[in-house]
Amino acid sequence: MAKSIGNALIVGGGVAGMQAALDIAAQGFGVCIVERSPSIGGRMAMIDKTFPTLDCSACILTPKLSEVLRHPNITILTNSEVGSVSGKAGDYKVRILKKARYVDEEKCSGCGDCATECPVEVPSEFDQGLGFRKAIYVPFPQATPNVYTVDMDNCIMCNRCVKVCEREAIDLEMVDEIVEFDAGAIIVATGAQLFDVSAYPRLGYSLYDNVINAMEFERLVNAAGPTGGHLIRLSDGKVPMSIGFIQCVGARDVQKGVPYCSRICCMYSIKNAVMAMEHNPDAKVWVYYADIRAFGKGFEEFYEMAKARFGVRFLRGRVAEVMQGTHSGNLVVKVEDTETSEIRLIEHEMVIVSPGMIPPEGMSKLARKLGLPMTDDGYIKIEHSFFGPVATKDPGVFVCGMADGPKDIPDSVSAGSAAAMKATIILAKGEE
Amino acid sequence: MTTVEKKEVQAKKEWEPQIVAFCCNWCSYAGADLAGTSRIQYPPNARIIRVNCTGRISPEFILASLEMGADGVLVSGCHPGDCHYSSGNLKLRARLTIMKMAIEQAGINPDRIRLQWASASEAQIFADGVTTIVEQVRALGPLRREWK
Amino acid sequence: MTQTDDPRIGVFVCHCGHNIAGVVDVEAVAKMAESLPNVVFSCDEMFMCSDAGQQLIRDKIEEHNLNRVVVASCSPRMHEPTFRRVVEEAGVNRYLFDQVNLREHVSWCHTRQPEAATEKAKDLVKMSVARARVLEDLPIKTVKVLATTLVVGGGIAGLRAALDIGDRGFDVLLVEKESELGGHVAKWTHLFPADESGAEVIKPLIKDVKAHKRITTLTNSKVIEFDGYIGNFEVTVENLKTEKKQKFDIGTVIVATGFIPFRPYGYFAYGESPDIVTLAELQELAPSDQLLKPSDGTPVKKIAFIGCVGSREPGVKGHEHCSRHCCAATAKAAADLREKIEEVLILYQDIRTYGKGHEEFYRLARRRHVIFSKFPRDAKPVVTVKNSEVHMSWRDVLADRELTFQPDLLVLATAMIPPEDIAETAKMFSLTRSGDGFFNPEHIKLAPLTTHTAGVMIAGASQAAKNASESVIDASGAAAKAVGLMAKGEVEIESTVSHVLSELCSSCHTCITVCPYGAINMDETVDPPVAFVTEAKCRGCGTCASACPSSAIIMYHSTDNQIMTMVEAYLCSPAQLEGGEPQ
Amino acid sequence: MKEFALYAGCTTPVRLPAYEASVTKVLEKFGVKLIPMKDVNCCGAQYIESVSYNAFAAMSGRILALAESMGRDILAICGACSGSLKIVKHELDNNEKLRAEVNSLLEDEGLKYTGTVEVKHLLQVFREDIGYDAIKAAIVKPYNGVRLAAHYGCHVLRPPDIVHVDDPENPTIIDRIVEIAGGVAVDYTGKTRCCGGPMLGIDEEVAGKIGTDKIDNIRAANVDGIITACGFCDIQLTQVQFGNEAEGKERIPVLQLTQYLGVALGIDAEVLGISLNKISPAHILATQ
Repeated sequence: MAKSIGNALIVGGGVAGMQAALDIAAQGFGVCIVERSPSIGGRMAMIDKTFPTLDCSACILTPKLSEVLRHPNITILTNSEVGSVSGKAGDYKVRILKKARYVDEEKCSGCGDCATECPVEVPSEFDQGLGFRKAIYVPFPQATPNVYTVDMDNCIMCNRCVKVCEREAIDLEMVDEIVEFDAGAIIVATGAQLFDVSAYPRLGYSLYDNVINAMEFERLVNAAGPTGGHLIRLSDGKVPMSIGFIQCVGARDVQKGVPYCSRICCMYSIKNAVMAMEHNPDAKVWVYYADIRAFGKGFEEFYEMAKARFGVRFLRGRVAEVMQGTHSGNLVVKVEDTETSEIRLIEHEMVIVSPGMIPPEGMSKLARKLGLPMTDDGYIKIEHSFFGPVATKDPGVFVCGMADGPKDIPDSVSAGSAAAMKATIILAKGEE
Repeated sequence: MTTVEKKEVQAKKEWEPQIVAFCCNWCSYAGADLAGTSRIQYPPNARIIRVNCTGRISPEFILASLEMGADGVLVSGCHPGDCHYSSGNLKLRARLTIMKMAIEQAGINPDRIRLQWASASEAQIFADGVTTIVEQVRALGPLRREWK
Repeated sequence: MTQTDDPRIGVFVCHCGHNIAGVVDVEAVAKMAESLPNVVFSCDEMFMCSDAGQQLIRDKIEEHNLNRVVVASCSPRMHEPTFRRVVEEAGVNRYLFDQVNLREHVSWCHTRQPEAATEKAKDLVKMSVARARVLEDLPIKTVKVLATTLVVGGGIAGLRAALDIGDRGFDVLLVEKESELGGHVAKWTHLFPADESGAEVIKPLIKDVKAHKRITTLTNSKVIEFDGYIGNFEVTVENLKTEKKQKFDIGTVIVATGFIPFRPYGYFAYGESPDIVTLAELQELAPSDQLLKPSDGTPVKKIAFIGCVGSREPGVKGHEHCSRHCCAATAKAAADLREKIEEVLILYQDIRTYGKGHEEFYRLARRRHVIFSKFPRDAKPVVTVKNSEVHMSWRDVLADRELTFQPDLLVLATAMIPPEDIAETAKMFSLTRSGDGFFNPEHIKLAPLTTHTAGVMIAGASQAAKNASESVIDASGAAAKAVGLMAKGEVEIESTVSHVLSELCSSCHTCITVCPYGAINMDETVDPPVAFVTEAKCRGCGTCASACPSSAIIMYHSTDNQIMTMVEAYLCSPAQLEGGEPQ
Repeated sequence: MKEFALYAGCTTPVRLPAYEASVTKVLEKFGVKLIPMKDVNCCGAQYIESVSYNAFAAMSGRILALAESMGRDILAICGACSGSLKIVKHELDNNEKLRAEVNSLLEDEGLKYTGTVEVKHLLQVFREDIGYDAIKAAIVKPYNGVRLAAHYGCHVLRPPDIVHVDDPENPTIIDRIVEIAGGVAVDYTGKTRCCGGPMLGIDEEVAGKIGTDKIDNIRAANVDGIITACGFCDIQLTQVQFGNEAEGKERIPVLQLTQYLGVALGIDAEVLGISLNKISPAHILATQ
């Protein structure tokens, strides 16, 4: 491997950021990934299966995770945020706030003795609050780096973990650090977050136990999830025999400030509908949609398969309301079937609301630090659709993945590689 | 019923066709993968052996499989013209045509051997092919009987 | 080949969460494996591919001094490289690893037959262990990567890829079969989501490419021969006009051969009236202030679009896919035209304005009173031409009414389909194609730009229907892949090649006739001459090994013995294997 | 002291005098003075609007112009009225052609709409001009545990980017005031659905169905009463409980927010016109 001759900073360790890192590192440049959470992997690590070929997400992502971890040119800073950025293309000075994780990354072997000992159980963010984790934890089994983190908000300072750790890796006195880093190019790969669907009270999310969002569904059907992969209702543990998926929630809605299409919801819901039938072939599964946007490679074919082979029912209509009966916990979806002009009331035992995507928390703050303009929708503004689809106003800063707008996995990966290409052109200039 | 007859009845009841399946890495093995990811269900009787190209499959492999007790052999490769190695599948097809004639002369029903083309995207064709050979062989009964 | 010590095999059975363990009794499989000959360790584990799983393998190799590893998990097409690397890190040659596919080939396709699935899983593990016993280590070979990329296709993707690679400091050979660079985009009057014309976008790219000192452009040219292997390809390019042929040595390839717009004969009376055109043809109409009827040159007052022409047709080979760009392109064209045309109608199935700014066009079109009418999936609109007038009738799903319209111009938004010569291109570069007819990427999600032919990348619409902006992103991404290989300067290659045992060779030349790569020649220096393999040219198909009448050819990692021992392990009971009689 | 021109509309003074009275009394407690508008007309909501938009705009425009001539902002207490006035104001402010047309019609009376007037619905006054803290501080006779269902009314809340009252999908003003006064705000199915009132003049059967459905959903939530802040909704939700459909079912009293709050502020129930309510809310008042 050639010696590192220039460095790139990548903000965000999701699949786009990881791809960008790998492609830059492959050319011999140094890469530093700054990731806010305790592990890289991003949203993709949370999802169960991926469309359109139903590969399990962990299965295809895990090798990438270890590839990134093991690459000699890549440094991963988790639990970290960009503090400040100065300089210009080819020569940025970046200050990174590395938050104390209270566990020495060099010493921790990820054995988990500490978590077994920890008496504090809190809802797991990774499991969307459906499962539990300890106050010292790794977010998910394949977490990378496989290093534990103390959640100080919930730590009761009992010191049991400190005592049990044979490697003496835990230090509850640890303080935040500032890491300085010189970068020739910067790639913003911060991803996006789910729209909070409780903004639509008429759809019953957060009001009724059996109305969940799509990411919660992902965790429910995931073998490593809180139910061990059993698709059951959270209210009573019953296996739902009738399931409804509601589309375009927090997407294509001018009123809610999300006028754009979130691009992935149609497909992930078709995939989720297929997975629901896979878990329970006798279930009746409905998808309520406005337009089915199966536009990517193999997507339309997958949509057809969901209809023809799995028998998923698709009803065109925006759901007016989700109501709950008093006793059974069952839900009634009120919707106009616009293809027959009928108002229908369809009973479900579980309803999954499919949220659109919105820019991640702190996006505007990061954009300010980097001096980047944003779109009206709150994403990083790209320079030009054709001349610079991964470029920004700053010639040394590039963008990929969902940071400039919703994208599915293949498009995020392509954009990650593209951003890497552009970054290395800058880095190579420094080399000359 | 004699004990032997009983045994035969018993054997018949429990008998399930044993199929050796040779698949090329590029088309059919990938097609079988896609059948899995697409959750297409097919009979569990076949055991896939991955080879780089169907052109790698020597007639001896098939004869030896039958000799060792396979009830049927499935060979699945890329469509003519789509071979990752240009033409290995065509060479296999030529060999197989002759070999089928030979085994028929030896008293073995050539329907025990199935050659199919299934591309990486043709999961259903792959799965249907497995179903077909299993049913074909099931109708013929265990190969050992034909030897008698 | 080095002789390896007595096999000490470790078997690792993966639960893959619920994916395998939910159907297959993985514990029973692991337990069974323990009893197999030469297996000194066997276990089952939640996720073998996780860091913990990988560490387990490394630990057990050390602890039990394993020299063969079998992992029973998912498809080797995904994870073989992962596990090969893991065993290698623990000092075991990568070719002494074997993977069993319990997920794609067992649990996922026999979900409702757990017992039979478990039996199958056991058989497959037995077979793999048997194979592992006879695996041999092979040397790890690296080859140099020449610092030149061949870019095939001078459309927007090819131009972008060429520029990026050139800007990064590597040489590019750009081959375009037309006389001009620019592809389809150059011809288009409307591009979305920006407001430029195609020419405005393409011209600067062409200018930069032509001026670039690292880019050699060959127009009117076609790659006619392609040979060699990753890092060291030999290509022959023919000038279609002069028929002059030139040979080039290159390191990496980007195939950006694009698409062609489907010409929908047989659909909606296309071809029966000059006033029925495709969206591509509309884009190429001579620019003028007023859109004129092609038939008589009068201004178009009523225009209609029909979407999904030749796209989204289940069961119609090559037309099942969504063509991705048409909805937004149609919405944009309709919104623009509505400024000057009284009635603009769009017939659609679903409006797929998914991308950045697309939904805005759709809303803009609606705001400008473009009429959108949804037709049923199973009853497409009927178009007839009577007295040179275009008549349309269809059922509007949302109003539940039969409607008719007589547009002055009917525009068919047709599918993106592969160019006619794609089969030839696929064959040349050993690429596979998916159901949509376009090239298959190495992995549809995580490796969308690389292919199964090492060193050959795909970009733009050669991979699938996509719009210009997406093609540009792909192009830069594919360029990164090519540069990654070239910057490193060398790459590891597979050692799975064939080898002639000269003492067994009967000089019959059969192998030479079957080898598709000309990798086998006769060594005339000995008498009688014997065959020998040029390893760099051998791609490991093994056709020669099965063709050799003298069994003189060994296909490394896929020897007769390595294959037959698997059959044996499946069909023969342990007693038989020990020499007993069949029961 | 804040002052508003009170636009009571045409239905409220005739059919719900108690509402107007209670609004005046309660706002007085908080130092908000209401000056009744003289010689006002109907706002033209829905019925005129559906026949002639310009006539509707002129009707609401005249009310706006009258308030401008009084130099006061408008307080509207009916959902339909506040909705019409706000929408027409929005149109007149953004559509010069319409504004010129309306002003030419108003010219005969010497009126002119200039755009200076603001329109508020009662709920806005509670939230913006008085504030929850002031309301809390003024409570002298809190309720104890009475379960109440809030009904906001469509035109009070929609369209949100024009009326600016509350989140139409998750409105909270009434609920908060209910709780401040010691009641329990109860959510129920279809909380933000229409009462059916505006349909009355078009299709009584449909209006009845919508209203009955609303009452059934409220009843399922097991409440003691319904609180509204719209005259039209009040009338509709009350009358659907007297039809044939409702026979044999226990009636749920409908109270105006100002009546409910007024009692907690120590205002005499009689002054608030509670005895005029068609369904007696006695058991609600008994919880104090």
